Amino acid sequence: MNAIPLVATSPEQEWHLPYKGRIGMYGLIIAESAIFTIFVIAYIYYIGKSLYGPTPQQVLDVPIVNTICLLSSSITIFLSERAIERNNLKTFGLWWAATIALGAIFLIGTGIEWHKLIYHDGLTISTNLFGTTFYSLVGLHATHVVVGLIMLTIVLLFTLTGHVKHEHSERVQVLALYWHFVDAVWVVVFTVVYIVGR
Amino acid sequence: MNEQQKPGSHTETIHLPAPTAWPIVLAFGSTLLFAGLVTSPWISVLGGILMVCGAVGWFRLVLPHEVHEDIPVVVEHIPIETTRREVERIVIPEGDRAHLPVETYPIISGIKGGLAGGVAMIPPALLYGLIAQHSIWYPVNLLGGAGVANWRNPTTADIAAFHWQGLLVANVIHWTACVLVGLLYGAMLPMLPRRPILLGGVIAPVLWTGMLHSVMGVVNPVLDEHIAWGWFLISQVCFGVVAGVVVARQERIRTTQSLPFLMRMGIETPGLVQEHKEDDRK
Amino acid sequence: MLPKWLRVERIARLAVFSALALSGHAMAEGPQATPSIFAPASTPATQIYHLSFFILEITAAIFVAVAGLLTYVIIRYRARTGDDESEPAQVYGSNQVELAWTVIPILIVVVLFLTTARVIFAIQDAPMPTAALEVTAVGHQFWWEYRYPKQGLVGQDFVAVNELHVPLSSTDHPTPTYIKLLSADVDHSFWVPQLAGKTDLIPNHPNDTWIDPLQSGLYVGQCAQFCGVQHANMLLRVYVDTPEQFAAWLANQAKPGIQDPSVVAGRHVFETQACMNCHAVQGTAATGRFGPDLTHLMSRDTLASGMIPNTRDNLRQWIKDPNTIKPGCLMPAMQLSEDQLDQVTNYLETLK
Amino acid sequence: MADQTLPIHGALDLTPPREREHTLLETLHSWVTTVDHKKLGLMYMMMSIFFLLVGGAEAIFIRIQLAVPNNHFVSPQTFNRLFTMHGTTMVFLVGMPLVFAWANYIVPLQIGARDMAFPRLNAFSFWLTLFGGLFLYYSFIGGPGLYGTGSAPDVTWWAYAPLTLKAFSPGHATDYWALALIVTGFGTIGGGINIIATVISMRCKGMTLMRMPLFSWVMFVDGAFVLIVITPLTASQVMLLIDRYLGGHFFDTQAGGSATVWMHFFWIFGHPEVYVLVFPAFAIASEVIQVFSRKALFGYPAMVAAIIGIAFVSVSVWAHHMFTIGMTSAGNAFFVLSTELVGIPTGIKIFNWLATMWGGKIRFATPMLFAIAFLFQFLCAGLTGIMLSIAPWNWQLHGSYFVIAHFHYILVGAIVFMVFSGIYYWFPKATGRMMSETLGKWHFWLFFIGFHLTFDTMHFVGFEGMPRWIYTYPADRGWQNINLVVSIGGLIQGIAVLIFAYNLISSLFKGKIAGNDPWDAWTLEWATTSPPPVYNFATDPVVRSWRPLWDLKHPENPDWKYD
Ligand code: HEA
Ligand code: HEA
Ligand code: HEC
Ligand code: CUA
Ligand SMILES: [Cu+2]
Repeated sequence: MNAIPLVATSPEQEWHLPYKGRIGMYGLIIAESAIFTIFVIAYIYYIGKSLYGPTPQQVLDVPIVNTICLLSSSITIFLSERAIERNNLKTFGLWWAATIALGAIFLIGTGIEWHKLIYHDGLTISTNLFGTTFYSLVGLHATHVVVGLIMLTIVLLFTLTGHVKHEHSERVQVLALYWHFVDAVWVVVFTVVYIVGR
Repeated sequence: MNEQQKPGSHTETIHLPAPTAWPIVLAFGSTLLFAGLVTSPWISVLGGILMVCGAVGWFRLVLPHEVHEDIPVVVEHIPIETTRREVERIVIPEGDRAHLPVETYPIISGIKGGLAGGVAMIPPALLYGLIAQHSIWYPVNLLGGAGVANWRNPTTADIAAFHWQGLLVANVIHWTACVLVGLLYGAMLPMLPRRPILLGGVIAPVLWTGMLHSVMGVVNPVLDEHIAWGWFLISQVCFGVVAGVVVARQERIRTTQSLPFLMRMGIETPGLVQEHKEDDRK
Repeated sequence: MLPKWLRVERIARLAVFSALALSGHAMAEGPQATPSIFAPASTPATQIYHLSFFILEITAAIFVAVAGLLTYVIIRYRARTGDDESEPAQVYGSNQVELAWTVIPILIVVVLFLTTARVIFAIQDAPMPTAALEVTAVGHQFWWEYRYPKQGLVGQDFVAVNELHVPLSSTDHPTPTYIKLLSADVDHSFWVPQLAGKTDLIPNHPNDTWIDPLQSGLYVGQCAQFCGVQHANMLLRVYVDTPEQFAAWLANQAKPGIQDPSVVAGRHVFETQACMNCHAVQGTAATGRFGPDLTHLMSRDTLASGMIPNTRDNLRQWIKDPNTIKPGCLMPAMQLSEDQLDQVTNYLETLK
Repeated sequence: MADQTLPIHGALDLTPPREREHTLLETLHSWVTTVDHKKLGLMYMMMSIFFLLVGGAEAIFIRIQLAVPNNHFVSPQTFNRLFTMHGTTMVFLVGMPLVFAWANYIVPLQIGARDMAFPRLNAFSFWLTLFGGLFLYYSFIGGPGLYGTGSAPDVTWWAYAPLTLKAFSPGHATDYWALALIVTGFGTIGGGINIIATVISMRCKGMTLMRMPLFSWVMFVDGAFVLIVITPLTASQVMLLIDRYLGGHFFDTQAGGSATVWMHFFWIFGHPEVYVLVFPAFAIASEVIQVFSRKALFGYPAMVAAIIGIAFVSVSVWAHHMFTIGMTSAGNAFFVLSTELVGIPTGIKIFNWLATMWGGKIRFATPMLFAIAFLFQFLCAGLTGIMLSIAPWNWQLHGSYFVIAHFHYILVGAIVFMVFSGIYYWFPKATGRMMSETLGKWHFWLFFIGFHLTFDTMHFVGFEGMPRWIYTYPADRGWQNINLVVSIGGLIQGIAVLIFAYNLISSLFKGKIAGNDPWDAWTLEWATTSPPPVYNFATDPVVRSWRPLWDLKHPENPDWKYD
C-alpha cells in the first residue's frame, strides 16, 4: 500500500490537552520551590548557630500587617481572575490594581523592617549567620515579589489602555498562579523565620 | 495553529512563530549582567540595558498576540512501507489455544504464599530455640542481633535473653524476605516443568540454604557461629512447601503445567493474548 | 574444613592478585611501597578487605550471568544474511518475568545491605579500649600536625609533624591508636590504605578514626581530599613502632628543643627573620603555629610532608625557596643571604 | 475506510525551490534568530560536540602530565585548572546541552507536534547555555586568580567550601565557576520547562502518554527532573557568591557556618544530576535496540515505571558521595540502602533491553555496535557503583582513581557511546544523508579499544591507593605502569573522535542520500522527509499505538491489537 489515505477527523473524538502556559508556569513554580527549599533548609539548619551578634529573639518583630496585606492580595487577585472570566473588565482592573497596591505595601513594609534592622539593630547580611540566612531568604522572596509586581503592573497598563480582553483570561490566570505561589512561599518563610526561628 | 486539511486540496499555509533576535539579545544581556561582577561594573550596566531592550522587544512579539510567519505548503503523499512484510509469530500447538486466556496473578498469589510460608516456618525455628537454649528469643536474636545496640561478642546468655530491638529487626528481615521469596514463587512456579512443589518447595530451599551457608561468615559471623544448619534447613523447607502449595493453588498451576513454556511464562505476544477489536482503540 | 566462602575467596583473591600483578607487585604482608587496599595490616582495613571480597564475588556472579546472556543473545539472534523478508515475532512483555527479575535483585540487595550495615557498625561504633593511644591530627595546607597528650609520667604534650608514630598492636593485647581529626583551614582526608579507610578532616567538624596496626614498619598514604595547589604532596607517613622504639621516640619528642651554643648565630637568624612568626621550637621564644613545629626537625626522615629526604642540601634549598620544591606551598621564600642560609641551616640541623 | 486512521503527510516547502543561494550572512542570521526546535537542537548538539573536543583536549593534557611520575608537562596550578575545567565542561557544557539537543530535535517529531511549546524560550535557553559556557572559558584570559592573571576555576568541579571562600581562593577563579554555571543553569530551567509543557500539551491526536515512544517518555521525565536538580546548585552558588561578595557566612566555619552544608547541597544536586545526564542514553538505547533487533521494546509499562522510579529514588541517595565525612553509622547505613535500591529499576531496564534483543534479528550497523557496547559497559559501571555504595569499602575507594574509573565508565562508556549511537542513527533524518559505515566502524573499534585501555586499567591504580586531583605522583608508589597505559588509551580515544568528526563533516557533503526512513523504523519522525520541513508535518498525525509506523507497515499485525 503506497498512498496513505486521508481520514477526516471524527467530530466526536475529543482530544484536549492542558494549556501549555499553565504547565509552563507549574514547571517554573517547581523549579523555584526547589530553590526556596534549599534556602529554607539552610535557614533552619543554622537556627541558633550564630556565634555572636544579634539573635532573632532580640531584633525580629512579627510582620503581621505585611503578611495580612500579602495574603489578602491573593484574594484580590483571585477575584480579578473571576472577573475577567466573566468578561467584567472593569472589575478585573480594579481588583488587579488592589493586588498591586497590597503587594507594594508589603514591599514597603519589608523595606521599613530592614531599615530598622540595619540602622537600629546593626544586623546586616555580613554581621553573623542569622543575618546572612535572614536577608538571603527574605530577600529572595522579596525579589520574587518585585518581579511579580512588575509583571502585574505591565498587565495593569495594558488593561488601562484597553488591550486586555476576555480572550486573555487564561494568560492572566497563569500570571495569577505565579502570584499565588509567591504568597504561598511567604507563608513558609514567615513560619520558618518568625515563628519557628525565634 | 494550522488550518484544517480540506479533502482534495493541495496547498495550505502553516503559521509558525517568526524568527527573532530578541532571545539572543536578552541572553547576551543576562550574561553580561553577571560578567560585570568579575570584570567591570559597566559591563553589568550594558548587560542591564540589553536585557531591558531584549525583554521589551520580546514582549512586543507575544503581546497582545504572537507574531507569526506563514509558510506555504504542498501536500505530498509519503509512502510508509517496508520490505519486511511478514511478521513471524510464535507457534503454539492448536490444542493449547483452547486454554486461553490464562490469567495469573503472580503478585497477589505470591504475597499470600510468602506470608503463609512465613507463618509456617516460625514454629520449627522457635522449637529449635526452646530445645537448644530454652528460649524462644534465641533464634530471634540470631536473626535480628545486628539491630541490638552495642551488640559485640555476645554471650550465649545474651542471645537467649529478650531484646526488643532484636525482635523488631528480626521481624523486618523475616517478613521482607518471606514476601520477596513468595513473590518469586508467584512469578516462577508456573514456569517449572513438572512437580513445582518438589522443585520450589524442597529443592529451592536446599539450594538457598547452601548459598547462605557459604557466605554467612561474612554476612553475620555471630549467626554463623551459633546457627544449627539442620534446624535452619527444616524451617526453610517448611516455608518452601507451604508457600509453594499456596501459590500453586492460587494460580491453578497443575492445570497449566500442560501448557507450553512460553505461555507459562506469561509472554505477551500475538497469538497468546487477547486481541483488541478495532473500535476499542480510539 | 575451610568454610566454603573462604575457599571461594581464595580463588577470587588469586584473580585479583593476578590482575594487580600487571603493575608488578607481589602481595606481601606488612608495609609496602605501593599502598594497596588489598594488603591490610590493621583491623579496620582487614574487615573492609573481607567485606570487599564478598562484594566482588556477588558482583562478579551478576556480571557473568548478565554479560553471558548478552553475549549469547548477540550471537544467537544476529540477523542471517538474506533473511530480510520477515520481522521476528513481536513480544510485548510478561508480568511474571518482570516480577522475577525485580525480586531477585531486591533479595541480593537485602543481603548486601545487612552485611554492609553490620560492618559499618563494627568499625564506626567500635568502643575504644582503655589501652588506646589518643592522638589529635590537624590538617593544614599542605602538612600534617599531630598533637600527643601527656603520656603518663613523660614530660608534657607535644606536637609532631608529618610523621605519625604509633605503637604496634596485636590481636590478643590490642593497643589501637584513636586519631581525632581536625582541620586548621580547608577539607583534607587521612588515607593510609593498609591501615584503615579514609576519614575527612573538616574545619569546625571534628571526626575520628582508629587504626590497629598488626605489623611494624612504615606505612604510606596521602591526603585524599583536594585542598589546594599542593594537595598532591601532602603525603602521609605512619611509623608503626615496636614498644621499645615507640617509648624512645616518645621520650625524645617530649623534650624541649636542644640549645646548642655553637649555632647561636643561626638561631638569631631564625628569630629575627620572621621564621618564628610561623614556626615553633619548644623551649625558645619561637611559638608560631601557622607552620610546622621544628623542635625535632632532625628526627624526621623527610621534609615538606614526605616530599624530599631530610638532608642538609634539601633543607637549605627549602629554606632558600620552598617554591622550587613545593610550588604553591604556604611558606614564602625568605630572601635570606647565603650566609644567613648556612647559619640557619646549621641551627636547624641541631634540632634533633 | 476501514484500515488506516493515520494520515501522515510530509510535504515540501513551496517557496520557490532552491532558487537562490543564501549568502553567508543570511545563513548566519537565520541560525541566530531561529526559534525552530530542529535548528536549536542542532545548535545544542554542535555546542556539545565542540565542548567535547575542548574537554577532551583538557583530558589529553591531564593524561600527558600523568603518564610518568614527577612530570613537568604542566605546572600544578595549570593542572588543577585543567581537571576542574575538564569536569565542569564535560558535565555542564557537554552533558547538559546534550539533554536539550536530543529533547529539542526529536521529541516534537516523535509526538507529532510542530515545535516545542515555547519556541522563543527555547532559543533564549540555548543562547544562555552557550554564553554561559563561553563566559566560563573567558576565565582563562580574563581576571586575576590566585596565582596570577587569567586563571580558570581550579577548585575541582565540586567547589567544596571553605576552599572556595575568599580566604582560600582570592581572585575571581571561583567566581567564574559560580557565575557561569548560574547563567547556564537558567538556560537549563528554561529548557526543562519547555520539555514538560511540550510533552503534556502538544502531543498529536491519539497519543496518550502510554502511547508515546519511550524516547519521549524518558526525555519528559528528564525535563521534569532537571527542574529540581539544577536548582539546588543555583541556590548554593548564590549562597557562595553571597559569602564571597557580601560577607555572608553560609560556609564560613569561623562564624559558625558549615562546610558540610555545602557538601549536602552540592550532592543533592550532584547525584540526581548524573541521572539527568544518563537518561538520554537510556532514551536512545530504547529506540536503537528496538529498530536494530527488529522487535518491539519488551515491557514498555515496566520501562516507564522504571524510569520514573529511578528519578524518584535518586533524590534520596546523595550522601553516598559523603561516606567519609563522618556521618553517623545509621546515616551511612541509610544511604547504602537507598543507593542500592536505585540499582533495581536500573537492572530492570537492562533486562528489558536484553529481552528486546532476545528472539530478534540483530543487525550490527554502527548505531547498534555502540548500543551493544553500551549494554556491557553500563552493566560494569553499575556494578562498580554498587561496590562504591558499600560504605566501608567506600572508605577505601572514595577520592581515589577507582571512583574516576567508575564514573568515566558510565559517562564515556554509556553516555558518549550512546551519543555516538544516536548521532549515527538520526544523522540521516537531520541531514538527509547517511554517515559512512566504514568510517563508523573504524571510529567504533578505535574508541572501544582506547576506552577500555584507559578505564579498565584505571580501576587498579585506585585499588593501589592513588588519590584524585594529584598533578603528579612519586616514582616509588608503583603507579606509573598503569598510568602510562591509561594515557595511551586516552590518545587512542582522541584519534577515534577525530575520525568521528571527519565522518560527520564529510558525510554532510558526500554521504549517501538517506530517504525518509533508511532504518525501517517505527516512530513518527521517520514519516516525514529527511531533513524534515520546518513545520515537521503538514497535517497533524493521529496514532493508535507507540509504534505508529509499525501499524502502517504491518496492517495485519498492528501493535494496538495486542498491547
Ligand atoms: C561527560 C563527562 C566526561 C567525559 C566524556 C570525560 C572524558 C575523559 N576524562 Fe574525565 N572527568 C569528568 C568527566 C568526563 N571525562 C569529571 C566530571 C571529572 C572530575 C573532575 C574533578 O574531579 O573536579 C573528570 C576527571 C578526569 C580525570 C581525573 C583528574 C584528577 O582527578 O586529577 C581524568 C584522569 O585521567 C580524566 C580523564 C578523561 C579521559 C582520558 C577522557 C576521554 O574519554 C576523553 C576522550 C578524548 C576526546 C573526546 C578528545 C578528542 C579530541 C581531540 C584530542 C582533538 C582536540 C582538538 C581540538 C581542541 C581542536 N577525567
Ligand atoms: C551517568 C552517570 C552515573 C550513573 C548512572 C551512576 C550510577 C551509580 N553510581 Fe555513580 N557516579 C557518577 C556517575 C554515575 N553513577 C559520577 C560522575 C560520580 C563521581 C562524581 C565525583 O566524585 O566527581 C559517581 C560516584 C559514585 C559514588 C561515590 C563514590 C565516591 O566518591 O566515594 C557512588 C557510591 O555509592 C556511586 C554509586 C552508583 C550506583 C550504585 C549507581 C547505580 O545507579 C548503578 C545501578 C546499575 C546496576 C547495579 C547495574 C545493573 C543492574 C543489574 C544487573 C541488576 C542486579 C544488580 C544488583 C542486585 C545490585 N557513584
Ligand atoms: C608565612 C609563614 C612561614 C614563614 C615566615 C616561615 N615558614 Fe617555614 N614553613 C611554613 C609552612 C606553612 C611550612 C609547611 C610547608 C608544607 O609542607 O607545605 C613550612 C615548612 C618549613 C620547614 C619544613 C618542615 C618539615 O618538617 O617539613 C622548615 C625547615 C621551615 N619551614 C623553616 C623555616 C625557616 C628557616 C624560616 C625562616 C627563614 C621559615 N620557615 C619561615 C611557613 C612559614
Ligand atoms: Cu590536604 Cu589534599
Ligand atoms: Cu551519586
